[in-house]
Amino acid sequence: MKKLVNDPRRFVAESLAGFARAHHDLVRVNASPVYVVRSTPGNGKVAVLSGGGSGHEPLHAGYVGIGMLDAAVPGEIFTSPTPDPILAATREVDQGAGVLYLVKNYTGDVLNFETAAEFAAAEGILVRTVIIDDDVAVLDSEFTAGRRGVAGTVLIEKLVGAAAERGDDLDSLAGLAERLVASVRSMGVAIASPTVPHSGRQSFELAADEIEFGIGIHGERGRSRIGMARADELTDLALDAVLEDLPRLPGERVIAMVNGMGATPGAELYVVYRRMAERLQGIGVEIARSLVGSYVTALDMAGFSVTLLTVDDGLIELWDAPVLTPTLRWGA
Amino acid sequence: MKKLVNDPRRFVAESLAGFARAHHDLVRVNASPVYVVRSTPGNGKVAVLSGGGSGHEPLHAGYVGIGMLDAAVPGEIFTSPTPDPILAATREVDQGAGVLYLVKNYTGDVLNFETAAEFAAAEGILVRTVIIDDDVAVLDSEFTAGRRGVAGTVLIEKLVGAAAERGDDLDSLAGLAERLVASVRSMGVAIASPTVPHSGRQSFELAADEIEFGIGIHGERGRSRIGMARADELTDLALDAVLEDLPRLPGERVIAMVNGMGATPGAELYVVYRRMAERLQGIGVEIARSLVGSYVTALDMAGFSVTLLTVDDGLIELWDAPVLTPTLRWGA
Amino acid sequence: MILDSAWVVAWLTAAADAIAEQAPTLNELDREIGDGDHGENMNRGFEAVRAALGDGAGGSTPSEVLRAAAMKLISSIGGAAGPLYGTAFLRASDAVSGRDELGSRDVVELIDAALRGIEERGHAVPGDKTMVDAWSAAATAARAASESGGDAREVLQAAAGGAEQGAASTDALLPHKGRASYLGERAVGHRDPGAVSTAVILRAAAEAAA
Amino acid sequence: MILDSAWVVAWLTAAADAIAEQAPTLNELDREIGDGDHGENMNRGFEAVRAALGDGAGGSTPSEVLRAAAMKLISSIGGAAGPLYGTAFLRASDAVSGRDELGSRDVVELIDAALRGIEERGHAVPGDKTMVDAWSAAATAARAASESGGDAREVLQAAAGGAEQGAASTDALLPHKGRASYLGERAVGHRDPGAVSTAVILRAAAEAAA
Ligand SMILES: Nc1ncnc2c1ncn2[C@@H]1O[C@H](COP(=O)(O)OP(=O)(O)O)[C@@H](O)[C@H]1O
Ligand SMILES: Nc1ncnc2c1ncn2[C@@H]1O[C@H](COP(=O)(O)OP(=O)(O)O)[C@@H](O)[C@H]1O
Ligand SMILES: [Mg+2]
Ligand SMILES: [Mg+2]
Ligand SMILES: [Mg+2]
Ligand SMILES: [Mg+2]
Repeated sequence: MKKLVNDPRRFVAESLAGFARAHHDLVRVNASPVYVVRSTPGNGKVAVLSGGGSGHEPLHAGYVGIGMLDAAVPGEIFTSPTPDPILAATREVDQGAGVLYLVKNYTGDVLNFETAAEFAAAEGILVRTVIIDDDVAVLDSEFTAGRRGVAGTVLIEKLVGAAAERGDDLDSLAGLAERLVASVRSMGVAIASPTVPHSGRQSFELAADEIEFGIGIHGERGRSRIGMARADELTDLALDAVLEDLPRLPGERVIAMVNGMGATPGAELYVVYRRMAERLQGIGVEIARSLVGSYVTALDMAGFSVTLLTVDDGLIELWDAPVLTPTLRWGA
Repeated sequence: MKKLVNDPRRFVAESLAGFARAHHDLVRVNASPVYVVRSTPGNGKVAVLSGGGSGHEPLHAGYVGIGMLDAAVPGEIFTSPTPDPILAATREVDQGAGVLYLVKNYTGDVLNFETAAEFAAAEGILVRTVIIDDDVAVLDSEFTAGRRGVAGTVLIEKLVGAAAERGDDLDSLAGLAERLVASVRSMGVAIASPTVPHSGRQSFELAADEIEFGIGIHGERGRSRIGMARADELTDLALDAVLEDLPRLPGERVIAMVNGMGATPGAELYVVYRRMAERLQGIGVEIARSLVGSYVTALDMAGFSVTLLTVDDGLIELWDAPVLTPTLRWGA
Repeated sequence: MILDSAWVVAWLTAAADAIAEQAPTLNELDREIGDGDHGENMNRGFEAVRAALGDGAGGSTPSEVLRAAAMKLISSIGGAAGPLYGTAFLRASDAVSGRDELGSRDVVELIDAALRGIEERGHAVPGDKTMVDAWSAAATAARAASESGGDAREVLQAAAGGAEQGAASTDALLPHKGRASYLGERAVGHRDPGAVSTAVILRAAAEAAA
Repeated sequence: MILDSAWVVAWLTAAADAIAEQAPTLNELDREIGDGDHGENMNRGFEAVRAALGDGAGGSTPSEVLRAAAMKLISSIGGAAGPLYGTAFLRASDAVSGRDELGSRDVVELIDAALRGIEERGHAVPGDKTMVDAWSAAATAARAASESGGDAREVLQAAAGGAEQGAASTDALLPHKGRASYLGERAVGHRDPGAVSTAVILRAAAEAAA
């Protein structure tokens, strides 16, 4: 598939440069080392920092701003950032109250953020790290690297960011993030492969009637390759996998998300959301809030993921709290 | 390309059903005849109504809400709605102050809205219609159907919607819309064809090294087929076409938009925006406000368009005015 | 068969059958120089007409049936073709109002009225590469057949033949109206889908009378 | 050639050349069971090392050059391989600190230390289908060569051969660490990219000593 790029090796830098120009009112992009911080530092609050490989836009830079992330550290395409930019961003956003790292569970991200955290601690900066692993496609066993962090990350960044804006301290924010990780699940489907700019090759080849079920957000192949099916069937497959795994009670409330993988138009995502909403209504689960759109992508992969996060009044309050970022905006 | 659909003939209806469920706080979707209205009617204000074929989501339904559209009337995929739903929506949103139709310049839209306007007038409803034709790819001559209405439509809907919310009367809103039409220009490029659901066929075939330059938003072939080029070159081609045609003075301010065609990831759009911003800076045109994202699409077409709208303080004030719709939200 | 209201019903039913069969071809022609939906649109419209006729809508005179069909077409086709065909059938209805049976001159007037209606709504003239090319060729052929003493059935045959020639003539034309006009030269060599659907509809009229 | 700091520089330079040449292969292996960037990542890392050495960074002892390289790798590779190779070279640096020239036993300790560093950072064990399989096979072969009286150059040859066998052995393995573990059975039959890059790097070490 063709791309709007110049030099593939400059893709991340050039895209960020455009992002910086378009959103200079909300964010500042540091060119070297590369990281993104909100233009108006929250005073005295705990800083919330996330990051990871690029190619998942608007994650994470699009969520930097008031009420969400204080900093995002983007790596190369699908490659965790190195410790240096993480450390530099940590120094810039720390206001003495400490920094919370929200890290998606990939070996590269875990190891690089771990290293950065060690350096930061050595400099006397309080750092807590919470690992996000919401992807039910992966078996959570000692025989895997564990579950991946995928679309649920956005929900956690929004809720934790709101609590930080409210003034919660580092330990309670880490505790909140851990509770959220325990109550969010996602499952994804790819109907077309992404193409990594530097290779120009598709990450996997799919026949016209094939899809990858249980994919991550890096063009990894999925849990299995199955036949293309109607939107409702694909939705059911993904939703059932999430429901099976999500600890929940009937009559409970969720934030429901249908996420597009990058090349899937919004109109198709609403077809998926329609089915999911009907299904949830059928089993007595109330959708308290919803998010439908391409929020955590894999370059130009086509497909979707569904995410459910169980919530209570307190979490809904945090969800409705003002957020002012390039991607999510309400109440502000 | 594969799609998330069930029965292609139910695609529009099912997508709208999902949209309605996701945004019931902001909009109400009438199932038959099909139209979308804001859930909280503006009291006594002039109603702003738009519509056209589906397949351009989030246009127009995504812009229904406070400070933008009072109603959107979606037709079948790439097919203007018939007069009935337009008339029904007109009746529902009219509050005595009249209804302004914002119509993209396509024969089908023009004729069907014209017919609806005649019926509405016969019922004593004040209706004014303004035709939007911002696409510079088409020669504006008596030997064509005239220029198409494309991405600039969103900017006009936002600004006119804000003026209507402010309480402007029907004639001044029509006058504002006409001034805006005169000061907005767009140009688009397709790097991959869309696929119309009911045919399942690509609208045009492109070789790996070919693109369509000067496309509309219905999978029509463009002004010419040219070789694939770097993002900066494609941006220059589109931007130059816009600049050549836009009546403007050096040192003036614009709202600059980079629009995605449906299957193009945001990260690529920022690469285009970066180039456009540098070019405009170079010729002393100030970007007062910007919009980068997939706002006016052509199903799953890949590509982009650039739009410039010249603005003054008054228009910037309207741009910054509160808007609360499923797609655009700020200040509210 | 005499050209009474039953003939109009037979015509519209035959047209619905033919359009359903030709829909993929019409989509394909429209895909080449438009947006690929003309067959879809026409099929939706004529199926709506078929359903209405089935529900006994229509009426006792050709004019009433034509008016009922026009209303259905306007409310179900959409796009450019909807208002254009709707206006065509409305004007055709007016042209033959009051008559229970149509003679050859009535058929000529029916087609003339439809043509004028489309020209007024769409501001297209013959040569613009639109359905007008098919309608105007049909009108000319119909008038000639009638003036040379042809009966109503022969006039309809002539109209159908004229429409088919008019449609074929659009291949060479540069488009000046509708979506095709966006393509300019790139549209030359392609046949206008609306002109083809017009030929399909008028051929159905002739066959319904045979 | 004696194994002094000049040898380490020659090794890292040869490794940078070999990685640059093998980058597409490494990307391709990673595309099959990972995310397709391993060659890209390693190439970025070793080009950074090459540049640093060019700027006269490094130092007068093998340990100092290895430490400088480790820092560059950590700050430029990213992903999983960055911290792992970074740790490997840091530990290797510690293992030979203070020495100006390395003998066969030093080489064995250097490789052992690198292996232990990777195992501690990544919690992988031999058989998990990771670079650990290449490093551990290299360490075993190096120790055997040294114990049977091989000189430093022979030990490096043995290590390189062992790493290559270790990499090949990953084909049959079920992955338990890294991205490949997401695929489970689907990854069997594919070679682990990190194990291959390890073999490339150790082969460069042997050639630089030849
Ligand atoms: N201004 C016009 N006058 C007459 N016929 C027109 C005009 N514009 C379009 N048409 C006819 O309409 C046809 C296209 O119809 P259709 O595809 O259903 O609508 P749309 O172009 O809105 O998709 C064209 O092939 C042409 O024959
Ligand atoms: N836990 C681990 N222990 C040892 N090696 C690992 C571990 N996880 C991954 N690796 C190695 O890293 C390689 C992948 O590196 P690379 O592709 O650069 O990073 P990423 O997986 O982040 O894209 C794998 O082939 C494997 O050899
Ligand atoms: Mg990677
Ligand atoms: Mg159409
Ligand atoms: Mg059409
Ligand atoms: Mg990799």
